[in-house]
Amino acid sequence: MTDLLPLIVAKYNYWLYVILMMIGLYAMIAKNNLIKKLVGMNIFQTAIILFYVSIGYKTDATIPIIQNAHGGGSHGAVIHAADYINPLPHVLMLTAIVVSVATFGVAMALAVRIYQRYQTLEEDELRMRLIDIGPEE
Amino acid sequence: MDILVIFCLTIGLLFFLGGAVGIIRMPDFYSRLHPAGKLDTLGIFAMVMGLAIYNLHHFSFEALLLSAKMFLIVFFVFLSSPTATHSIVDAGMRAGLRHWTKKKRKG
Amino acid sequence: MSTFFLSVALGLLFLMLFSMYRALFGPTILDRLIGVNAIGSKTVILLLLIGFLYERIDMFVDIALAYAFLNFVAVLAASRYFHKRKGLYEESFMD
Amino acid sequence: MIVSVDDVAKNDDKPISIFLKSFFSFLITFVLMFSAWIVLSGKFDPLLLWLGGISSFFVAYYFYDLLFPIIEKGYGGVFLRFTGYLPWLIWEIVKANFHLLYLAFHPRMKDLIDPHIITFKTHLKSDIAITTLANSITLTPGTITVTADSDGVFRVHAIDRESAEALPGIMLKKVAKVFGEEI
Amino acid sequence: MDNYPALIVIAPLLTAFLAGIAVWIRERLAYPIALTGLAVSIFSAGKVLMQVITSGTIQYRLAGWAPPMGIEYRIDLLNAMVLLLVSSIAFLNLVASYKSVDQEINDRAGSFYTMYLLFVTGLLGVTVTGDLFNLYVLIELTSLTSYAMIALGDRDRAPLASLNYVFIGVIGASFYLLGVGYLYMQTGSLNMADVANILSGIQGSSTVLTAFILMMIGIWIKMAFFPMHVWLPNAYTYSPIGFARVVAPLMTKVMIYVMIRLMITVFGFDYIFKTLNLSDAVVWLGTIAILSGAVMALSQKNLKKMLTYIIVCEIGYMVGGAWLGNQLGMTGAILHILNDALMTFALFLAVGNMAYRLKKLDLTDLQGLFGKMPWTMAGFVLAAFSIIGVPPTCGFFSKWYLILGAFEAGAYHFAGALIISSLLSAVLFFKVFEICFFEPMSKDHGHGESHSQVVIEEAPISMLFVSGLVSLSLIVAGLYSGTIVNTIILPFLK
Amino acid sequence: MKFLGVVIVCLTGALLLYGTGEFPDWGDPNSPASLHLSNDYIEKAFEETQVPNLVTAVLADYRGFDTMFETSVIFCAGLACFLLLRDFSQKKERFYRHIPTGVILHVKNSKKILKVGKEFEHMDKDWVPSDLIIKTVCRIIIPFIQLYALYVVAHGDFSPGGGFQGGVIFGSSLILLAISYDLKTLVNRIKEKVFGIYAAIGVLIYVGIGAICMPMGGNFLDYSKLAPLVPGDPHHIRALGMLGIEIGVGIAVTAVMAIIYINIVSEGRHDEGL
Amino acid sequence: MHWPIDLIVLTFVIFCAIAAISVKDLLGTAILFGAYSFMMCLLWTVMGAVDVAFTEASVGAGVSTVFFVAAIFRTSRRTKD
Repeated sequence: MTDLLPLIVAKYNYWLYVILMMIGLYAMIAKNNLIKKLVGMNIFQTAIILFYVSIGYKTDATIPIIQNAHGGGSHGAVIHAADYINPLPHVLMLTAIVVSVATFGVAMALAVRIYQRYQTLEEDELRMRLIDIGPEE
Repeated sequence: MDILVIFCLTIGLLFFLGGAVGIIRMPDFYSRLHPAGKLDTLGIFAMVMGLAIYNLHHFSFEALLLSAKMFLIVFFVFLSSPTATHSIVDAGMRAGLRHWTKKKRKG
Repeated sequence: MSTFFLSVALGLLFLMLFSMYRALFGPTILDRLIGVNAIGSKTVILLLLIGFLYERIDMFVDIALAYAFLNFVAVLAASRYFHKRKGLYEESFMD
Repeated sequence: MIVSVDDVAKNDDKPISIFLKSFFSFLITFVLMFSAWIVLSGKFDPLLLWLGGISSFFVAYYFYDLLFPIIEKGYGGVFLRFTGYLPWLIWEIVKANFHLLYLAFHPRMKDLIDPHIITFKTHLKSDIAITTLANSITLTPGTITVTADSDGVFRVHAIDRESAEALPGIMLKKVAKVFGEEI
Repeated sequence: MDNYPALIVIAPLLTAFLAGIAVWIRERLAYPIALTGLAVSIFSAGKVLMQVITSGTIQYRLAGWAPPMGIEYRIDLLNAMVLLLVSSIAFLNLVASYKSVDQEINDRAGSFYTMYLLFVTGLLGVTVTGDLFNLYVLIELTSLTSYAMIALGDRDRAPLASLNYVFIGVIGASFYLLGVGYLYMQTGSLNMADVANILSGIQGSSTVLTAFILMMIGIWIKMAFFPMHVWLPNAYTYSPIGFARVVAPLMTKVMIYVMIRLMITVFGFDYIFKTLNLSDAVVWLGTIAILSGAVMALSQKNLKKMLTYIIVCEIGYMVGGAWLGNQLGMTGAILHILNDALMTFALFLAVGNMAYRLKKLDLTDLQGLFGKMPWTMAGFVLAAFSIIGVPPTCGFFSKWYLILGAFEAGAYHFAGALIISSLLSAVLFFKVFEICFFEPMSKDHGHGESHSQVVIEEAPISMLFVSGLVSLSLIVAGLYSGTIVNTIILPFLK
Repeated sequence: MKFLGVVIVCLTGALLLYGTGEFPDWGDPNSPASLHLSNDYIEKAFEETQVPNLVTAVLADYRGFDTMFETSVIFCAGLACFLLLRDFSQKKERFYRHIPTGVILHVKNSKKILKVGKEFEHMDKDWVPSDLIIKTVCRIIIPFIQLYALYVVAHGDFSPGGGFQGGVIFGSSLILLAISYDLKTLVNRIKEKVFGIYAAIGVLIYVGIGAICMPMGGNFLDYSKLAPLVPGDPHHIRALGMLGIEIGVGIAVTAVMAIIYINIVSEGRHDEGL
Repeated sequence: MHWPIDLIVLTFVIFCAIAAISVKDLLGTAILFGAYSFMMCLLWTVMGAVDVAFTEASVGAGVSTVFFVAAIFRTSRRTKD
């Protein structure tokens, strides 16, 4: 037990991210409702964000905002890299979150458009309606 | 000083515990709102008070402003939490949810 | 003191389990909404506690404040839905 | 400046006084916003103070009519009495919270509670007074305001008889006193 | 003045927002603004190409920070060529689409141009950047604009096709992002050259292998390589023609460029062809892609949809060629990026001209078109010959390189698939020509008066001019393909 | 489809788990990811840019080019919602309310449009009187939320937050206005045109600040070359440049959030909503 | 030091994700999705990514849920799975 715990603590974040990702991917592929698929898409994207943020974490380090920047030692203090969490993954993930929100908004707009036209969001029903319209154009 | 902090936090935790138990135990949606909406509000109040006192450990003007900022949270929670509760109840009424009564259970 | 904060945080997380139960299994939508609202209020405190654990509380107050605002907006929007669309659907969890 | 339709409907006799009133409400909003900025920011950098001033001006200019739509005399008194009201309210909240706590942990809780809805009418006029009363009712455990309309009619959901009997009672009197209105 | 590399991307971006403001103030201004932006972009791209040919790779530091910390542009011969290609096709299409946008989306044309400029910006940025994460952001910019624009097309089907594209596109982009994350975990860097440098030390790692697979799958989904191609035909068929004309030639080609860039610059040939043994499998996939694309194209009844399946088939050429693992194959693949972009553009221009007059593009609607729209059809025939691979046109030369490469690598199945697909597309296009040329319109008399009353005439001069220009350029590119290979591709591969 | 989904998901999961095999431990300070670039950023960024929040420094300066496109993506989302949903056609069925008497008129299929103003006001189809309590409380809260949003934008350099977060909070304050009153209050207060122009202007500020650096003799987005244009300490010029672009981002994001919300909730008709 | 909080929150996240995709009512999905965002925000705070947490708090709790509810308001709550 004492040996197992460090091993689990060392990696569980990565394992759970894979599980989260699989949940999202499953929802995107197998769900029938378009909005459910959208939720799956969002879960999928957050799983990636979780992965990146996990990369950046360092034990015994503080958040990536320089301490005492305006207080006591403004210029004299030396900054040790080991004291601060890696800022780069955070930056990347800010961008990724923004992109995912943008995609979410556009997809919602598309879903509303589809509902206006077909009065349903279920994929199988949509397929039936498309057959009713007839083949091309 | 630390004792005060611990006392506040424990009281807050107690309120939260009451809220959580109430949410689970109450028989219907309307009565669940009572613990959820209010015990939590007071819990936030108590806990933020404790944390704000702890923050004033090393007293300075900045720390005072920071504690004031924490109380800003309490201020907004006191404004918004009852409103949210009211809005949920209203939604339940409009949705046509019946409330649990004793008579119904007996009869 | 930081051990105490950690244990308070863990206690809050344990209590969150109750609200989470309501949110996951609540018989109606509004029960879920109550659960999520309660989770939100606990999260505000947790954010502050984590701030004390990192000993950088000044950075975390902002997040908690934003959270208190925006939780309200979301709950309001969800309950506002019922003001305009009547009817509560029957639903069951995971079958 | 933006003058909302409601304002015009209510005092369309003197345009100058409208301007003055909206200017006053702008000014009060600005001061309030700026002090909020100081609390939020906690830094006294000149650049940040300037930005705070600009931000407060922006908010106050475009949205002054939200916070104080109509300025009337005696706002200062209302503020003072309201601060006096708050400690009493908090004490009530704490007292009643323990009652609810007792209910929640009681093993035979379902025998103790008796949810029902009561309706009562008040003569409160202003929105802010009604809202304060409604929120106070909601905050004191055992009761939740279901609806409150501008005529002063309240519908309240109470969890047991005891909390229901306390209404409207003393709280209404206090609120009416704070806002200088009749009960 | 050495800000030309930045100007290529910034000019369309800046004008996009100017056009976005113009939409609300004076909508007519949006079109000239868009034209100006793309013209500046072409001019800078030309300058940069010249500079690269004379003095080698250009590095441009954005925000003035040195590469591993900041983002850099690294423009070599391949980049510069694709940049010029993208910006000129975008410009020409904008010239041609003035009328058709008016016809299709008249009430919000200004916003369409804004979106169009952003799309082009994304493509140009993808081409020019030297940073792995920047690439992701730009791919998303491109995708987001194309989701929106595709949904503007056919009222009944376009939103649904677009939403499906959203789902698949997001999976693709996320896989790419995940691959970048795995790489970042092992190397700690995001700059392509820097990553390549570090990777040469740690080739055996399973993380790097996973990263490679994830990135490749992501890019393949985005380019609609065979098993992941399901979104493409619907999405491109139902999109508005003004947009289909630019997305069909450019989007997939740029993605193939990205694939080649990742293979050459980041992972390196040694890693892909010596350490891993995946190339055979991918070439087989390419073969299947070519054959299935050609066969499915044959079974379509709608002209536009038929062409989209040809795109799927062409993707098979390029991916297969790039994965053959020898210089000839890679040369063929790169040359085919250029040629295929031109060919597809010419085809879609011709289709756009037809759509402008006909509205419906089922094969049966095309009867007697040679008489009605002779110039358009001439362009169409030229482009079709190029796709089939008739010698003076450019399609022949890249196929030639690809076949040579296949023989050198011993991938006879791939060479066979190339030849078969050429034959199939010959059959396909001659079927179309037959319908357009030999069958008279007389059948329609019994059908109803509405059909014969519509007088079909030649397309407007602006569209016709662009169509003719591009079709002629197919022959020019064919004649000069030796020069292109010798001055651009071979020095790049060295 | 379900079976296929399970197969694909399991394959992907297996691949990813295989990839995790050689990962460094979670939180290991000596993993390659936290050694190569990140140390450079942590040690040099504050010195070079005078911005204590490293995330902001990297986001807006070292990788400012990414952020520019990120903002473009947001703009693009707003534009896409406008393009996809906006419906300019007038509804034939209309409801009006006579303000003094409170009588509701139901007009079916008429071309004549009543003048809306002092006497009449538009009415939603499923009209619900807006709740007094919610209305009053939101009226009090909204200015504070807005001030807070502006504070977040301005303090991006020192504390978490920045243009995007501030913009989103400001946008949600506008959304709150629309929820607590009704959509028309928001639409009448701030016109669609204003939102459209602001969305473009916000990103234009960003690109413009970047572009000005080029004639000043620097590369694109190189804020240090702006020093002659701005009074004050040239040491802090990079921080000022970042503040400028964050304000741009904030404006753009606010406008775009409002555009997306309004268009989705009213199906592009800008008349009635949640 | 923070790993117990991290682990518990991560478990909650997975619960929320599973529940969000399996509830048979889209409004319930929206609400649970909000809870999912809360948990994510908390997780990132625990890992020290304050900026990311802030963004997630503002986006996930505020705007994203509201967009979701708005879209459901304009479409339908019905779902088969």
